[in-house]
Amino acid sequence: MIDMKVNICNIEFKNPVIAASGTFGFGQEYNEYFCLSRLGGICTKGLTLYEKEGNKGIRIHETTGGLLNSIGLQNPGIDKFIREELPFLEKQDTIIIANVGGSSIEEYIGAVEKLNETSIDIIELNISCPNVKEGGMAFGIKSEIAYEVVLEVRQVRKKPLIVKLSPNAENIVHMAESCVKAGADGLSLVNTFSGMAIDIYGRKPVFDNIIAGLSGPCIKPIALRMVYEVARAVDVPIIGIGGIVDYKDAIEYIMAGAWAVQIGSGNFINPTLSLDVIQGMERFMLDQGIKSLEEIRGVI
Amino acid sequence: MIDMKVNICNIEFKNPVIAASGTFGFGQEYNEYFCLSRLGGICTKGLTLYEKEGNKGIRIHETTGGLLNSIGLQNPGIDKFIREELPFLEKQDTIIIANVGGSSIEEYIGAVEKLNETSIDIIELNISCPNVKEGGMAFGIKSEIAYEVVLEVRQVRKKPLIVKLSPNAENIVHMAESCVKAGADGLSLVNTFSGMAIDIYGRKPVFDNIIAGLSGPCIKPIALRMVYEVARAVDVPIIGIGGIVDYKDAIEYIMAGAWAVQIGSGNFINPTLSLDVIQGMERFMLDQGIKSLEEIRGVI
Amino acid sequence: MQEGYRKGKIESNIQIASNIYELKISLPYTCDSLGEPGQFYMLRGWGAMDPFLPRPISICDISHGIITFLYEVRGRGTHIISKLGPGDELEVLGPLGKGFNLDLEGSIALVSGGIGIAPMIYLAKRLDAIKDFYCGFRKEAYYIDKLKDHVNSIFISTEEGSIGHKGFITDLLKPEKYKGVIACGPIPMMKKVVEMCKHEGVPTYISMENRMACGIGACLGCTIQTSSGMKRVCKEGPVFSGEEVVFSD
Amino acid sequence: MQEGYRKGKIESNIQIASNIYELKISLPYTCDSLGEPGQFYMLRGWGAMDPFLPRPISICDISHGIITFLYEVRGRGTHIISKLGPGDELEVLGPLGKGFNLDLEGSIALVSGGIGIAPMIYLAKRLDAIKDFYCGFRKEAYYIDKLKDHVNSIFISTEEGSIGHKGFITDLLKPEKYKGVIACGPIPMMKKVVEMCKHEGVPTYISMENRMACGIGACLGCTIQTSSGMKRVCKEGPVFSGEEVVFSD
Ligand SMILES: Cc1cc2nc3c(=O)[nH]c(=O)nc-3n(C[C@H](O)[C@H](O)[C@H](O)COP(=O)(O)OP(=O)(O)OC[C@H]3O[C@@H](n4cnc5c(N)ncnc54)[C@H](O)[C@@H]3O)c2cc1C
Ligand SMILES: Cc1cc2nc3c(=O)[nH]c(=O)nc-3n(C[C@H](O)[C@H](O)[C@H](O)COP(=O)(O)OP(=O)(O)OC[C@H]3O[C@@H](n4cnc5c(N)ncnc54)[C@H](O)[C@@H]3O)c2cc1C
Ligand SMILES: Cc1cc2nc3c(=O)[nH]c(=O)nc-3n(C[C@H](O)[C@H](O)[C@H](O)COP(=O)(O)O)c2cc1C
Ligand SMILES: Cc1cc2nc3c(=O)[nH]c(=O)nc-3n(C[C@H](O)[C@H](O)[C@H](O)COP(=O)(O)O)c2cc1C
Ligand code: FES
Ligand code: FES
Repeated sequence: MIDMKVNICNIEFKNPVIAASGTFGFGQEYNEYFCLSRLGGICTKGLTLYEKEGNKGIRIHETTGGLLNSIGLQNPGIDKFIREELPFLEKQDTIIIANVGGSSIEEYIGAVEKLNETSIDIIELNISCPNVKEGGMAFGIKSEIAYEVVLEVRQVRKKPLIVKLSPNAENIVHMAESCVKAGADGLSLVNTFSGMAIDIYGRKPVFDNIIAGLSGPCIKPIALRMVYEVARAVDVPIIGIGGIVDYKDAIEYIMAGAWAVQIGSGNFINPTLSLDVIQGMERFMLDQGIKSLEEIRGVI
Repeated sequence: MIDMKVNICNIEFKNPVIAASGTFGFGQEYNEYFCLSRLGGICTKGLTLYEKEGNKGIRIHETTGGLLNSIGLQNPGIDKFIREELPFLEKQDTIIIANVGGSSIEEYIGAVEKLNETSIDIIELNISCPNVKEGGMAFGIKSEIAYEVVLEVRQVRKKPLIVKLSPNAENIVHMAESCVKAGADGLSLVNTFSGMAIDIYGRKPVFDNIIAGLSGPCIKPIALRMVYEVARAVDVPIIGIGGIVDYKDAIEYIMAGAWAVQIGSGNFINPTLSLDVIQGMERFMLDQGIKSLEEIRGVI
Repeated sequence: MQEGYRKGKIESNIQIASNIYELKISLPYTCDSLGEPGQFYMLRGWGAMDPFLPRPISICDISHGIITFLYEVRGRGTHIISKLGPGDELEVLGPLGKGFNLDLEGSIALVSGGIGIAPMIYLAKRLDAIKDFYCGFRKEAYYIDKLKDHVNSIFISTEEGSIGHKGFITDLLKPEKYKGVIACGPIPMMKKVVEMCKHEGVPTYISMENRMACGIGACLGCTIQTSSGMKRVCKEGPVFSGEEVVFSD
Repeated sequence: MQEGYRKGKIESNIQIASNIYELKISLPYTCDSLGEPGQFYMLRGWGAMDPFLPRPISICDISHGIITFLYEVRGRGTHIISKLGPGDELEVLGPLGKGFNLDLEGSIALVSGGIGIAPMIYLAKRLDAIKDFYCGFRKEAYYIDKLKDHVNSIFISTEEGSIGHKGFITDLLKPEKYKGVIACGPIPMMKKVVEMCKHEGVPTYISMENRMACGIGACLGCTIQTSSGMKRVCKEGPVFSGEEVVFSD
């Protein structure tokens, strides 16, 4: 009766709850806790063309209502992903989204070309990782640079292309508009906020990189505002991300205009949180007599 | 022995802890709880040239680790402030900073001209209130517009001028640089982040204005990063603001490069929080053998 | 000089109806008054930053240095408080706000809806006038026996008719019988009371609620519209004259 | 399929030394193992979002379906847990990680520093080899009696000399006497143990700590450098071969 389905870029998700990149590995670890096929979709850990060791030093620092992370895109590289992780993901009855990071246009293109030949359903272009020193950051900040990247990737990609926006963008609405103009089929937002913490006894930054990425419920009010603004400005599907820890948060994002949502840090406080969110959304819709997500999408 | 004094724009503060605008009224309410002369300084509630009733509807909404507010600059106007509130403030042995809001350059200038003739020590120009519909917001977002405002205000002001930056600025470092170039004697940051919340049962935004301002410990990692970046870019004194709830937070801001700090939402969870912060900082400096704030300012 | 947050020691915290708890705390001794009828305290039953804000709760009773609160578990804050037990500590700030006018004379009606009964106990004890007590509930009635000795007659209603009149408490109220009416409860109830009384020229005093941050008058977060401008529930209120409050729809 | 967070019922939670608590919990019955020596649980003793992350704590002992944890109050998370009492609930996820190798034979030294004693109890019980136990403390020694029946000899040191050798526990350790050394404690101690043992060609097994978010291997927040690349403390560890860990300075 309740229709939780949502169609994004001609791909049907059985429900709007997706595991966010970098918080869900390649699914294997969570598969020990629940059947992954119950999810709407899974975003892989951020992939780069070549393997990356990630950052040294402290990688996680708790803050009020969230955490700073500085993982630094540690990942096995696209080839190893395709060889070792994708076969497992393919077997799950859920939408697989490959999150692609990079620090140059060539790197993005190289990665996307390899993913073109696989079974993944969607590419999510991460133009915004704050934790990689060599670059990548600027892509997510200046609309003109993002435009260039998306335009070029768009030309080689054979899969639907979702661009993941950074909340550090100078102007999130212009950023969204530029990405759509350059050919993004959808947008997901937000990635982590640039933040920092200081070890006052050591008189030094907690993180070797100084700046790290903030996520969790602490950022929700800002992320929700950005989703609301972007959803009103562009016509492509929007995936809302940021601080979701229960079904009420997810419904807020849908009402702000999101087609689907991603759950990131929430997985850390409860590996089965996504299921609770799916069930909670269903119950809410039932109680409120809402038959499909479309009815409430952007309703405010 | 421990020297907590700090000199900002040739004004000596007995310690670096200042009550943040809008969270401390005009001091009277807190005077029932402690002797205001113990504070480094007090920023008044945001003042506009003419009286303002503020916003209708819900004005406060709790979020994880903070709150959204949409007060809308309710204030008695400059004249009434001078008549009814300033005499009390003058009697306190602490630095008085008049926080000035507005939605046009003329309004700012009118207000500043009136304050010129009073005993207030410093003017803090709020170019960033997100809760006033008619404008004011853009000033805090685009560096070029901020430059204009500061340049004009700077020409009429006879008091030291601190410009209070919005974290919603497109580029916080450019914003800081523009304000300094235009003649700001110091900078304070950050004001509240634009955020929102949705009443999922009512299917409408919680606030009549839709967007409200986020403050509290939830924002600290982002605000701290901004203070750090700005302190490295400009040569004027910086006042750090955002999510301070204990002395450790305050020390982090000093180590990031702030000369002083302001305490906002923290006052709501404990009206004597500022005193705890002052004492805690003193104890920390004693324990760590730090003789003056200068020793640790920007040390990281 | 008032003290800031003080550590209250919980003497008891018991459920007296579904979702309704009675909490008793004692505070370190001071010479200051623990509060007057209609005043409230801000409660923080957690050391952490989530929930962030304290919660306002009215004084239900004060006797022998023990403050009683009566509260309904609505959300996270009250839920956490409901889990505390004897010996646990609770941070409290107060007494705060402007309470009821205790100088009223003649025959007075006290009208409460649901948990609005909370401030009525202490008020009934301290108000010398002749009092009738009207209390409306949704399902269950509670705490009425605490008032028995202090009022003239008691009128009860429940929306489901489980006890007393089936319907609203305003169905029972006859304003013309009184020299003044004091009400605390949901906004629609108080609005109705004020309308009925205005019609009969009877003055009303109502205890308003609003979301609060500071509780001491500094943040302007709790203001309501009145005929003489915005007023702070935590400072000029929570008790207002019914005539001055502008009810929004 | 493993269960996610489960509600553990607190059986007891008592202070056994300054800042050190022993916590016993029972879990709803399942057929799955409650854990092996060296494995850990993630604990969340709060329903709220501050603190945000769960805290990793090693299995100290398991018997008759009751899990014992031994923990030091360091910051906010452990402080909150220390305030819980019998009957309270605690959310736990586990058992997690890869524990100690129980196949070791011959004479084995168990070396702990401070709260690093926690996993040694269950290990001593379950490891069949001949064991000597070396435990270092700063001031107070605690929990040693729990090990008495399960080990051959016990060597104690305190930095202040209040009991046992005055100095570090590594002053007492003679690696050449053993077929293997298992250590848990502060990084400098473990580093020293590994160096001493390398020198004598004795294999070491050490239980590493790191800040954790997910605890299940998904976030890559807890990785440490090893001779064969970054490894996750929560998944490939917490027990590593001492030789493979690259200690940073
Ligand atoms: C002056 C005054 C006296 C009060 N006296 C009593 C009393 O004696 N007994 C009693 O049960 N309740 C009383 N209330 C209402 C009580 O404060 C709220 O029910 C409580 O704050 C809800 O908190 P929560 O965490 O359980 O709910 P949540 O829904 O989690 O609260 C979320 C946020 O909304 C605010 N909020 C939600 N509803 C209200 C409300 N109605 N009033 C104020 N803030 C609200 C909370 O403070 C918090 O910031 C009084 C309110 C005021 C203003
Ligand atoms: C596998 C493993 C097993 C452990 N077993 C035990 C045990 O049996 N007994 C015991 O007392 N302690 C144990 N610890 C250490 C314990 O997890 C930390 O002391 C605890 O997390 C500190 O939390 P806090 O809230 O009290 O401190 P806070 O300082 O408030 O913690 C702040 C943040 O830092 C993290 N953190 C701080 N120190 C550590 C640390 N040393 N290790 C991991 N995270 C840290 C916390 O998780 C939190 O995210 C273990 C750690 C690990 C990784
Ligand atoms: C530990 C960690 C690692 C992350 N790694 C990635 C990544 O590789 N690629 C990416 O696009 N986003 C990454 N993110 C961002 C999340 O996908 C998500 O956008 C962000 O955390 C905000 O959502 P949340 O508040 O629900 O966590 C990471 C987040 C965390 C906490
Ligand atoms: C209720 C409220 C009202 C505020 N009013 C003003 C104001 O009038 N002028 C201003 O410059 N900042 C105002 N602020 C912003 C604070 O001064 C401060 O910059 C912000 O809250 C961040 O600090 P915090 O996290 O310590 O609260 C207000 C903040 C709050 C919470
Ligand atoms: S709650 Fe702050 S003014 Fe009333
Ligand atoms: S804590 Fe997440 S990988 Fe170990």
